Amino acid sequence: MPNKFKNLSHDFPILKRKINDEPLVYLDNAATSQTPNQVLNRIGDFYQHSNANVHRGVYTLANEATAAYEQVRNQVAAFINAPSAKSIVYTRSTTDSLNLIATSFGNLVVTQGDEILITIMEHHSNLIPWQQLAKRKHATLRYVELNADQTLDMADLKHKLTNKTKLVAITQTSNVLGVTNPIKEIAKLAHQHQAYIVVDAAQSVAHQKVDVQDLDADFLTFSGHKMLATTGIGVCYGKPELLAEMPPVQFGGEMIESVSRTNATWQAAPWKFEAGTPNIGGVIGLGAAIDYLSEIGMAEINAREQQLTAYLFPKLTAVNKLTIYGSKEASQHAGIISFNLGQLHPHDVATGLDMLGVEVRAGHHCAQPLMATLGVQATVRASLSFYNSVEDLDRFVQAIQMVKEFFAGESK
Amino acid sequence: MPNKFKNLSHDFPILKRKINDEPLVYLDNAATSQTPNQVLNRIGDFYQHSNANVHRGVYTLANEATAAYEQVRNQVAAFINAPSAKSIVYTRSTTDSLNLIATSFGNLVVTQGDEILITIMEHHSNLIPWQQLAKRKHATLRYVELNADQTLDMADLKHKLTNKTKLVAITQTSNVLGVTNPIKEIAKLAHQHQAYIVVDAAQSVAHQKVDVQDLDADFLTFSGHKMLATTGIGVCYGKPELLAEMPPVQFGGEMIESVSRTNATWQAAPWKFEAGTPNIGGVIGLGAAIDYLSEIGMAEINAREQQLTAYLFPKLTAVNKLTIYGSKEASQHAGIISFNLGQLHPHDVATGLDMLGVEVRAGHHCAQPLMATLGVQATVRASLSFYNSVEDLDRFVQAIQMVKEFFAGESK
Amino acid sequence: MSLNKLNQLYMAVVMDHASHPHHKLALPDATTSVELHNVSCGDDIRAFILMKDDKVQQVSFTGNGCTISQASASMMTDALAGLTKTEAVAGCEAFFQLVMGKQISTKAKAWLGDAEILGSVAEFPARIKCATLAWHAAQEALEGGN
Amino acid sequence: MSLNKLNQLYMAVVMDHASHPHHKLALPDATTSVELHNVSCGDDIRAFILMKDDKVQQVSFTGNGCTISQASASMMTDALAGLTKTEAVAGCEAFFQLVMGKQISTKAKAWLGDAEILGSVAEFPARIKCATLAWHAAQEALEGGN
Ligand SMILES: Cc1ncc(COP(=O)(O)O)c(C=O)c1O
Ligand SMILES: Cc1ncc(COP(=O)(O)O)c(C=O)c1O
Repeated sequence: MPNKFKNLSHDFPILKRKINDEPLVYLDNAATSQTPNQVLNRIGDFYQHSNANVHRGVYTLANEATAAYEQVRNQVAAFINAPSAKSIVYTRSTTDSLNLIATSFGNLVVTQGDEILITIMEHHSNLIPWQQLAKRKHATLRYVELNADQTLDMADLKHKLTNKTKLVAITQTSNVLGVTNPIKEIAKLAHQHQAYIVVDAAQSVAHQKVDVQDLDADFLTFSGHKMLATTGIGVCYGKPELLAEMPPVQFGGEMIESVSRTNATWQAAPWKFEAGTPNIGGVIGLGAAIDYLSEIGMAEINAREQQLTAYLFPKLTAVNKLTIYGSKEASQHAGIISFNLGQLHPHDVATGLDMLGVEVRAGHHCAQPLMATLGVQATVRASLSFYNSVEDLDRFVQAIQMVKEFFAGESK
Repeated sequence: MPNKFKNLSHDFPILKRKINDEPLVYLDNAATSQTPNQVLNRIGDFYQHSNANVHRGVYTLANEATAAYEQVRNQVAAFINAPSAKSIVYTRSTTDSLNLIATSFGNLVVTQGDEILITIMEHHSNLIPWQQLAKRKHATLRYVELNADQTLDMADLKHKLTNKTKLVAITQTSNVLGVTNPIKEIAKLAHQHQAYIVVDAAQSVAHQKVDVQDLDADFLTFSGHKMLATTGIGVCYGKPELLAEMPPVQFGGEMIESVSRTNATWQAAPWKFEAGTPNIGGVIGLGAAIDYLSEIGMAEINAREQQLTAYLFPKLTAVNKLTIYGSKEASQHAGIISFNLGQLHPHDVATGLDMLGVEVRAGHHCAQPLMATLGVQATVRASLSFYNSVEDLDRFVQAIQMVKEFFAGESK
Repeated sequence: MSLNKLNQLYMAVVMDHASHPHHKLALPDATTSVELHNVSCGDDIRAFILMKDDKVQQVSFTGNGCTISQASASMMTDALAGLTKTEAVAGCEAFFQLVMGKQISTKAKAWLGDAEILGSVAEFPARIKCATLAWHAAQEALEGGN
Repeated sequence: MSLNKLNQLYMAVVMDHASHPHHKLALPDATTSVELHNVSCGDDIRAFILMKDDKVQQVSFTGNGCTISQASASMMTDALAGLTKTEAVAGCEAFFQLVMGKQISTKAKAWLGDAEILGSVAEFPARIKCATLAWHAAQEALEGGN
């Protein structure tokens, strides 16, 4: 592995932490990524030297803060190859972004009898907003199902994508199955049917190069906290002509053009969607996170994570009674592996692993309809990042064996 | 002045900064407060040692993060004397909080023909959401006007508050006039008419002790970034029985109880309002900010700011052609003084002051209807915090004189 | 690397209750029943309470979950049966105290029976929700659930 | 403490234009006019353009604002009158470049006239919006505003 990935615990001090007297093996990167010092320092610097509210003052500090805030918009646009910084709306999170789209754009374009097409592998954040929209508008929510190998059934998608479909909302990478869906192809199909496509890139944007123009996504959403930035900052990319049509959903300072007692008019996008004081520090951190990722390079990060997955996958499949969900191919897992261990409940497994310093998630991963389809209540999920090491993975596999043995002993 | 207020630039390093080669005199505290190292360090520690997503994992790190996140809810409740931590909803900002109330609660209780009563001194964030609600519901938005001395006209309020009034939304302290309104009395009047009261405490909560039970506020909102915490975190307090009735406005992870293909049920308040990954770092910082404020004590902070205001006020009134908006009494200004200098445009004044290191705001302060009532397009506004010094105020007054002379010379 | 500490949590009696839970069935003639979800894993427990006069005559549960939640539900059905309504509500309260590592009275210990052993959950704070799910459901049912 | 640097911004010619702005009036027979707001201070400027064939025959403005926005609007009305539509649009563009501290061509300088002096705004980045408001309005009007 290239040197770039050595000694990353200098940048990520949490990786040196002990958990229950064992070295931390952090394998819940799909829930949230760790935050490098470079990001924290950039934010700290901002508050210690240039903190002021944005878009408000004509004084030097305010101008510096505003320039920094808007400069990151250019960075984000470049990071996902958006046509213009004006197509980048800052939000709180992927969830906030998806709700913005479902409320503002959804209310605008979806009417009674229309269909909204999502997939059965969606995170609740890319599911309930559409379920609610369908209820509000008396539209129909349809689900694309899985193939036998638990990847997306493209035949089913083609079958369900019709001229009744107003909108397709789909995750680029599943947070449970780890599979990456062929967004570009799906966007093309959607557009052939005059449907719009909303892409949930929460699990992809930190792990592969995402190019909104190449994908031809109408909207694309992600969260800073899953890409090395802090919590509380997210992005909603929208095609400029769509953002232009959309009404704001929150009202207040910053987003207005002019206000009278009886009426108000809005600024242009993206500002009309950013009511009130935004998460300025979060934006500054997002810029630093993009710098960090870009310095390594998204292609190298992707290759590194593929390598780690390829290393781990056969070790897991070799564990007796361990069931992996999703594809049988390591290369289809983008660093995310959900599994169960015999009849053991995922909570019990996760507690055992936690005793050994290994932090994985156990639960429904905010994907209950998918759990029902997989025929389980919950799973254990390990998810990697480029800063994980081979030793992490070895400890993880060893810990699984120990947990298995522990419960085999106990249940005798 | 007590020693507590000496050497605060240790805690607030930005105060040592130079602006245009002059020492920074930061007098835009009403727009955003500066952030002490104690807050930044607490946030940094969190990311360096305990970062994980909340309410998701059963492992040690996740549990630590969740406990820290929920512990701050108790702190916030204690800070405003809320009856229970469950009455504290985390939001992005005051603006986000007010929009939540207007959308969720407003849609629930306001119907055609009802009246919503606000005041002419409201910030756009406590104005446009109600203007929009009134439009949606065919309700009437009414404004309480000002007395001759530009304080709230309580007679007008009593006149306009009738049994038709469903909801009163009012700021505790005006961000332009600096006046603090008699919320407790207004809440009592509102409740006598079976109206609800929403209090915008953005400008009060960092400057005086706020007690939601004593005020008998139905809702009370504020922003972390105006009380030493970072941007991107806000609070919406609501009486538990009201929050219980209110539907969520955003949907996704974390806020659900259970999700099927066709339906979803929600958690109880406050969690049903916190969809998706929240601003965990922001919450941690909010806890540190409350600790910082509490350590000094809200009564002492208030006294200090009153002293500073009392020192500054007569020096400003003594400047020829300087018009102060709002009360003629320093004690009615809570550290906020808006003014104009003869016919000079506020932007020109602010640029002049900025050249001398003095950072004040010039503009409409997100209160255009108030500006219209005051008969101006914009004002200059200086706003203090306890960490400002007497020297800051002296420099400010001297700078005003210099700016005045400069433009007097130029316009000859 | 060792899992010794886990023995505190997964003691024989806990594993026993989990693999052979007591009163795991629906009570069709229950006075009240309440279903609660563990929102992070999707586990659900429904507690059924059959009251006679002021006495808890029968308690049962249905639903799936981890070892801790199943064992705890099983112990709960043993513990609450036979108590008065007031005692049973107080018993639930005592259980919440116990798993948060607080001291509880001798009387409460008597009510809890086997369940006292779950005091060890206090060392595993992330699992408190698993342990208390059934008891919260029971308490709500006692207080007049649907 | 000194305000020397301010002289760069508030030069005599700027103060002159601000206190006696040229063409500050509505053109009732304007081909197009566009109003824009400076959202931070509430200032507004409406630019009126009267085209004849492909020539900008008359330019004017209304609205209130600070010294910089008034002076800049006044200079704008002088600068754009007489240019072709393409030249006028390019003139606005050149002005935006100028106030951001970029070099502009000699031809563009000729178009801008007095307005060239506002290049000094580049030193006061917070005031760029004030300086460009009228020119943005004019550009939108030239491009077919309402
Ligand atoms: C695929 C997917 N979509 C959406 C989300 C929601 O992201 P957030 O919680 O940051 O809003 C997540 C993260 O949990 C996710 O994995
Ligand atoms: C009185 C008042 N209300 C509301 C707000 C809006 O606060 P925020 O921008 O943090 O949402 C402000 C701050 O600008 C304010 O001064």
